[in-house]
Amino acid sequence: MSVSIQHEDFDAGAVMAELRATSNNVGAVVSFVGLVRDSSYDEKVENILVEHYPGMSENALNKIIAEAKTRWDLLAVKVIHRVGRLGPNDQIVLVATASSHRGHAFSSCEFIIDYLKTDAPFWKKEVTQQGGEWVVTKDSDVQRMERWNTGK
Amino acid sequence: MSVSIQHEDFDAGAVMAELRATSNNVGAVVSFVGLVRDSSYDEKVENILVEHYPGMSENALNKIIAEAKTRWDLLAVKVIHRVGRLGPNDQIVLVATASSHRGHAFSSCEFIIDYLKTDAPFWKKEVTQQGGEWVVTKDSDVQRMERWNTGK
Amino acid sequence: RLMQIEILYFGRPSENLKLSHETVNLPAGISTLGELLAWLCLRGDHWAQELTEARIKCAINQEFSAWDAQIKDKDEVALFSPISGG
Amino acid sequence: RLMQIEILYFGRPSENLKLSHETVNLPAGISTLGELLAWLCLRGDHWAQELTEARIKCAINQEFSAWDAQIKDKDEVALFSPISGG
Repeated sequence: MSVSIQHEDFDAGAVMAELRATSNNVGAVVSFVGLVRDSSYDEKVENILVEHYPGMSENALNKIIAEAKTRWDLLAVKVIHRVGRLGPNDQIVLVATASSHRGHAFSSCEFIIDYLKTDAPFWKKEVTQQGGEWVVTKDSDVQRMERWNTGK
Repeated sequence: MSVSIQHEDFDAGAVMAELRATSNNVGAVVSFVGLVRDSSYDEKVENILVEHYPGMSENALNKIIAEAKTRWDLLAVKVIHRVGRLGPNDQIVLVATASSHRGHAFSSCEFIIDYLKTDAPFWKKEVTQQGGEWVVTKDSDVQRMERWNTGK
Repeated sequence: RLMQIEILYFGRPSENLKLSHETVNLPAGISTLGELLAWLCLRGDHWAQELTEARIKCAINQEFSAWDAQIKDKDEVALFSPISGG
Repeated sequence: RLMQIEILYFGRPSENLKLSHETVNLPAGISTLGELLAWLCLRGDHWAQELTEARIKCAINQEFSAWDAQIKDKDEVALFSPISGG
């Protein structure tokens, strides 16, 4: 399965090894790991809570991956998103892509995380000493996503 | 050390974990692994030989990393390039970057591998049933490198 | 005839309304998401504050939908704060 | 006065000329990389074939250099086929 939404931590190296093993024609494996940062707008983040919409989140990620496969030559893709309570420096999300050509692996990996940020139903609540705050979609993330359609 | 040129294989997951551990402000770790493909222009590749210019290769990679650090906000970088005899699906090269922001991690990782291809003194000889052939710099790699200076 | 739908809540409204899902029978005259939202807001100030269109996104049957989207019987409607995964 | 330089070979020319490095005393009149290459090509057809400018790149003291670059005494000159790492 290309998509996993899970409470447990993941091993990025093991995922990359898995993608590499899919074919001797894999020339490039690119991976992105997103981590919990310890500060948000200068406030110290104690932990975050990640929630998702079961069913829709898997479907949304599979749609994003399918779109990436129409745009680039991909031999394998894996997306893992964690849910539940996470602390600073914890891994949140992994996107890994394998292709014969590094340009395809890079672009598709970035495309998938950019669309995940705007099109997949996950929510993060950041807990600081001031209390909890549900993070909203960032304008910068919307702009990054839109670049893929305007050719900028 | 940010740069390692070595005969031994490497563990991409361990490198990513190392970069992640540099700071609780790391929000993104991007890694690229280049692998030996089993075919080249439709000929079956039995193995490759990777050679480098000791001293200059380390300096060239350090220069590329220094340039990346002037262009993007990077918290950590690691480049590993293997030398010696390698077989199909073997790992050749790793570039991993860590930043607070994923855009910086993605761009710098791709920048470093693009420049490595054109500015670092490594040589690959591909051995097929027809014999051995020293690979020359690919025009497509030169073009990819040049994109970073023309803003395309 | 009356429509029965399932409403799921995620993110901020789920936490603040202390509700993850409910099954509701829609009164006559409620046929779009916007009308549903306005009707839910009648439940009180707390609801009206949480469910203003500006603060809420929604999906019908697991597809993001606009406020003028039609609701059908047995639909699964989700109301949530703007997404923020990754 | 005479210059002594170290020449390193990498990639295709190193393999085909069966030589990884040598120390040479340059005769008078050889002061650029291009002149060095032309002089090395006088060693025979095999050398002339391997060391045509079109097939060779070079570095002086570990910096990529053009054919009109000046050579100084004690320089480390490297001659190699086009690079192809990664």
